[in-house]
Amino acid sequence: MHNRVAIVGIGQTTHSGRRPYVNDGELIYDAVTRALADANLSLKDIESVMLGNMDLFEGHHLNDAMLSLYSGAMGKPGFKMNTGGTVGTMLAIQGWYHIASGMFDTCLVIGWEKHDEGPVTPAITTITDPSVDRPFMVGAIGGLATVSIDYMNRTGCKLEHAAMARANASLNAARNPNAHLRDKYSMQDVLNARMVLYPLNLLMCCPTSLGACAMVFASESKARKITKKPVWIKDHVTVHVEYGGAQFGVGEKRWTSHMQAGSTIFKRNHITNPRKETQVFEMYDPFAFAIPSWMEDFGICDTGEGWKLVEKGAIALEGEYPINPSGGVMCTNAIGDSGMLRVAEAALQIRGDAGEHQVTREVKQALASGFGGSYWTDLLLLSKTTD
Amino acid sequence: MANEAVKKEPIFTEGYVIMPYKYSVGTLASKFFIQIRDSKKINGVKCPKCNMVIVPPRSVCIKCFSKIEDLVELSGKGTLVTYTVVHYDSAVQAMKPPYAVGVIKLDGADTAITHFIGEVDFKELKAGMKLEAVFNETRNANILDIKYFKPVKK
Amino acid sequence: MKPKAQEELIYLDMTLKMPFKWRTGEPMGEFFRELKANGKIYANQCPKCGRNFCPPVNVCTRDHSRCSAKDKWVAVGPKGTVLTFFISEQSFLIPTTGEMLKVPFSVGIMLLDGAPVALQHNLEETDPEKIKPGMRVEAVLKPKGERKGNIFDIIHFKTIKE
Amino acid sequence: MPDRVGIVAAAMTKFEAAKPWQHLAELVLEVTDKVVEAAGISLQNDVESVVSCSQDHWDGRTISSMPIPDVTCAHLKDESKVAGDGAYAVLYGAMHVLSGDHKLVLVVSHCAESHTDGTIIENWSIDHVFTRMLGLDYTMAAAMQARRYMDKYGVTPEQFAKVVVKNKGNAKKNPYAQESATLSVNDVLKSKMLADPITVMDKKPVSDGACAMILATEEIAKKLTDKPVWIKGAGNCYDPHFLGDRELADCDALESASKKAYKMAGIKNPVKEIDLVELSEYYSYQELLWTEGLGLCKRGEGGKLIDSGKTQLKGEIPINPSGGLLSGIPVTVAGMSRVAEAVWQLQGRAGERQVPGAKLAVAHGCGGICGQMHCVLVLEKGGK
Repeated sequence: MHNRVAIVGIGQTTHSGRRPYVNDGELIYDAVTRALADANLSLKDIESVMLGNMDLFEGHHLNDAMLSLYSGAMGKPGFKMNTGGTVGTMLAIQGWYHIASGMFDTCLVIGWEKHDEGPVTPAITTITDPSVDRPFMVGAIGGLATVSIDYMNRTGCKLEHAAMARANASLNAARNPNAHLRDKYSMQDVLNARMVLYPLNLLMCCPTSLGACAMVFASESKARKITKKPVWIKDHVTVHVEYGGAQFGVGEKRWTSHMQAGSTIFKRNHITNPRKETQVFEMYDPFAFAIPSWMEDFGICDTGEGWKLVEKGAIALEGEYPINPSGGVMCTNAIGDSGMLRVAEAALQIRGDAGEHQVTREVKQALASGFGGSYWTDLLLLSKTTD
Repeated sequence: MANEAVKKEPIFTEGYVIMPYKYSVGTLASKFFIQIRDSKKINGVKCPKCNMVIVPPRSVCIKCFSKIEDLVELSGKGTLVTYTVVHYDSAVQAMKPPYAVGVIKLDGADTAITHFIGEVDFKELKAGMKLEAVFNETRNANILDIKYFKPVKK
Repeated sequence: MKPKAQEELIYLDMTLKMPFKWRTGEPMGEFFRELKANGKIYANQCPKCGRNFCPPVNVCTRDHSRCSAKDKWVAVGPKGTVLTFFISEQSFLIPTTGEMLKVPFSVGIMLLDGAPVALQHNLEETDPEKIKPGMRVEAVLKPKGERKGNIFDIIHFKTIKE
Repeated sequence: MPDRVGIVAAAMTKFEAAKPWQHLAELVLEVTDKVVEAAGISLQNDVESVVSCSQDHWDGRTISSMPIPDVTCAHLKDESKVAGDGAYAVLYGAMHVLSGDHKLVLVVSHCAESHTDGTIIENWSIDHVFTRMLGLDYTMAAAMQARRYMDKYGVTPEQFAKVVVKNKGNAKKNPYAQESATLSVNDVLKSKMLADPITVMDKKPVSDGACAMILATEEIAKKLTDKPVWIKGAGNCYDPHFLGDRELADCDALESASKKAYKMAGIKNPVKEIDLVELSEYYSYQELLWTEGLGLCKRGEGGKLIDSGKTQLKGEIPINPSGGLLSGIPVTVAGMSRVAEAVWQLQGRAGERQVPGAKLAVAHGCGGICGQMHCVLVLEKGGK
C-alpha cells in the first residue's frame, strides 16, 4: 500500500499573453515563492524539486537543469518529465510517486510555459512524424474540429451549446484574478467571433498564455504538521492511446482514453454517481466542445446528456456540477502549466480558498484532468479527507 | 524482412527543426545589458540577505534563494579560474577557432562569468592570470557586447 | 514588479536550427521505395484485429501483432474519398524548412480505396465551397524520374468526377 | 529503499555510429521485444505501465514519446516520459513499483545522435540570457572542467588517457559496444585536439541505440526469474547550472546523490562492498572525477585510483567493465545502459567482461553541462 500524499502548498503566477519584464527563470521563481509561502515553508524544507514544460515552446533543452536556480532544485534531487499537454498533470502525478513510493516526504513540482517567447504553432506541428504527416499539420486544431462536428452529428448538440460553455468559462475567469482572458462574453458574443476552422471560431479555441504554477506535496505525517487544510490525492490514472495521425476519425471518434480514465477512477473509488460524489471538475478543455462532449466521455453523465447539462446551466459556479470555476484552459493556457493549474484549482476548491470563484456547493471530492499528446488522458481524484 | 531491408538503401527524410525565439531577459538583466551597451560597465548583484555578489547578475541568490533587485558596479577586471582553447568548428560557435574560452571571476564577485579570452598567446594562458574586459565598438545589449577579456599588462 | 513605463527592456532573438536526417525505418522505408519505384501506395493489415495502417507498421499499435511481412501488404488508392478536411488561411512558419506556409493550405484526410485506411495529404482544391466530405479524389504523383522516396512524391489529391 | 524493486531483465541494441535502417520507434521495438522475451512475460497482458526516456531536441519532435505507446503495446495503458538521462527513468519506474501503483513496469530509452548535430542541442541547453550566444557546448565546458580539475588536484592528461585505454580495451569483450581498440596512452594524447586538454579520443563518440528493462515487485520478480536484481538504493541531485557558480573540480551533486543511495542501501565502505561500477563518462576525465563523487576515493585522488590499476577489469573495483560511454553509447540511453550492464553483471550474463562473483554494483547516470545532474542506483544480486 502506498503512502498517502497531500497537497500542502499552492502558488500560481498571474497569467497573461505577454510579460516581458520577467525571464523564464523569474516566472518560475514567482510561482515557487508563492507556493512556499502558501505552505509556510522555506526551500530548506523541500526534499526534491521537479520542473516541467514542453522543450520546444521555449527552445531550452534540459531546462530543468538550466533553470535549477530559479526552481530551487540546486543541490536537490529531481528530474524532468515531458509528456506534452498532460505534462502539468503528469508533474502532479510525478510528485505523487515521489512521496507515495516512500522515498521522499516533501516535494515541489512546477509546471510553466512562456508562450510569448516561442513559436507555438510550429512547435505543436512537430509532434507529428516528420516523414509522413508533419507537412500537413497546422497546429492542434484540425483534429478537434473533426470531433466537434462528429459530436454535434451524433448527439444533437448545437454550436450554441459550445458557445454557452465558453460564455460560462468567461464569467468564471472574470472572477479569477489569475486568469488570462477575463472579458465576459455572452453566448451571442461567442457565436459572433471570427471562424477559425468550422465549427471552431476564435473564442472556441484556447489562447496561448504564459504563467507558472507550483505545488508542494507532502507525506501524511508531514502534511498534518504543515497545514490544517491538506488536500489528498486519492487516486490518479494515466491512459494513453496509439498515435492517431491520419487514422483518428476513421474509427471511433470518442475519447477512449477519457472513457477508460473515468471508468477506472470511478470503479476503484466506488463512485457510482460522479456528479454527486465529486462536487467540482477542473477539466483540461482546449476547445469549446470539450466540456459538453468530455463530460460524457469521462462518464460524468450519459451519452448525449453533456450539452443538455450545459444548457441547464449545471456547469456554472453555482450550478449542479460546476466545471472549471477557474475559467479553465479556454481562458488560460500556458501548456506546461495548464494541467497543473487544473489540479491546483481543484485543490483550492476543496480547501475553500478559491476566493471569488469558489463554487457554492460544498466540495469534498474534486476531479482534475489533463489532456495532450496523441489524445492522452490524466485524471486525478482529490479529496478533503483520507477515507 | 530485416535482412532484406539491410540490402536496400535506407530511406531518410531530410529537414530541419527551425524555431525562432524572442527571449525576455527580465528587468534586472535588461539593466545589466544596458549598462554594458551605454557605459561599458559590468554590473553584478549583491544579495541583500547574505551579501553574496553574483555575476552574471541573477535576480535570485544562488546561496539563500532570496530575491535580488539591485545591481552593484564592478570594475571589469578579474582573474581567470579556468580556460580552454577551442580547436574544432561547430554550427553554434560565435568565433572562428582556434580561440580561448574561460571562466573569469571579477574582482569583488563571489561567482564567475564565462566568456572569451582574447589578445593572448595561448601558451601564456594560466589560471590566476589577471584579465580585463574589452568591449565591442558596436553594442546591441547582449553578452557579445563584451568582445572578450584580455590579460592586464603589468 | 512591473517596471516604470520608460524603462527599456532587452530581448534576445535566437533561432534554433537543427538539421535532421530522420530515418523512416523498415516498413515506412519500403512504403517510400514502392512509391518512388512503382508509384504505388501501400497499406498493411493486422492479422489479429484486421485494422489497416498506411504507411504500413511493424506491429499493430493496439495488440502488438506482427504485420510487417510484405505478403500481407495491399496496394491502396490512388483514388479515395475525402473524410474530412481543413483549409488554413493563416500562414505559419513551416518548422522543417523555415519557410512560411503558402496559403490557402488545403489538407484532406482521405479514405483510400482498397482497404479502410486513411492518409493525410494536400488537396488541390482550396475553395472551401468546392470541398465536401464524401468527395472523390485521386492522388497525383510526380513523374517517376522526379520521385525521391518521400511523402512529396504525391503532389496532392485532385478532385475527380465518377 | 522502503521495499525491494526487482529488475527482471534488461536488453540493449548493439550500439553503432549510425543505425540508418531503423526508425526511432523501431529501436524501442527491438529492445522491447528482447526484454519481454528475456523476462518471459506478455507485453500485452503483464506490463502495466511504460516509462520511456527520450528528448524532444534529440528526436526533433515535440513529445518525443509520441510513437512509443505504439511499439510498447501501451494503448489504453499508462505511459510517461522522462526527459533526461535514462537512469532517472529507471528510478521513476522503481517509484511506480514502490508506490504499489504498478506491479510490472517496462522502462525504455532511445536516441539516435547521428541523425542531427548534437553541439546545437548542447548549446541550447545552456543559459540563454548570459551564455548561449557565446556558442558554448559541452566539449568546451568539459575542457574547462578538466583544466580546473588538473589545476586544483594535479591530475594529468596521461591519467585521463589511461581511462580511454582501459575502457576501449574493456569494450573488446563487449559485443554490444560500438568502438573498441587496443590503445596506448600516447595514442590518446596524440589524437586530434578538440579543446585543450580534451582530444577526440577523450570524448564519447556519436552513437545510436536503445535500452530496455523490466521492473517488478519483489514477489513478481521472484516468480519470473531466479536471477532478480534488486534496486537497493537510489539518489539523485542537481548542481548549479552556471559554470562560474560551481567549483568545477568537485562534484557536490554526485557526492550528495551517492551518499543518499549508499545510506539507503546500507553501504558504509563503498570500495570494499561494491563489486563493480558502471558510470557515465562522456569525457575521459569524468570517470576520474565521478569516482571521487561516488566515494571510491578521496577528492582529488581519481588520478591515483586509475594509476593503481584497481579500476581495471581484473582489479579490486572494476569501473566500466563494459567499456563505458567512451566505447559509444548515446545520451539519454547512457544512464539506463549503465544500469542494464550492471544487471547483466549481477545476473552473471556479462560474458567475457564478467566480473567474477559480482554481488553489489553501482550504476550512474548524469546529464547537463559538466555533469550538472547525477543519478546513482545501487543494485544487488538476488537469488542464488
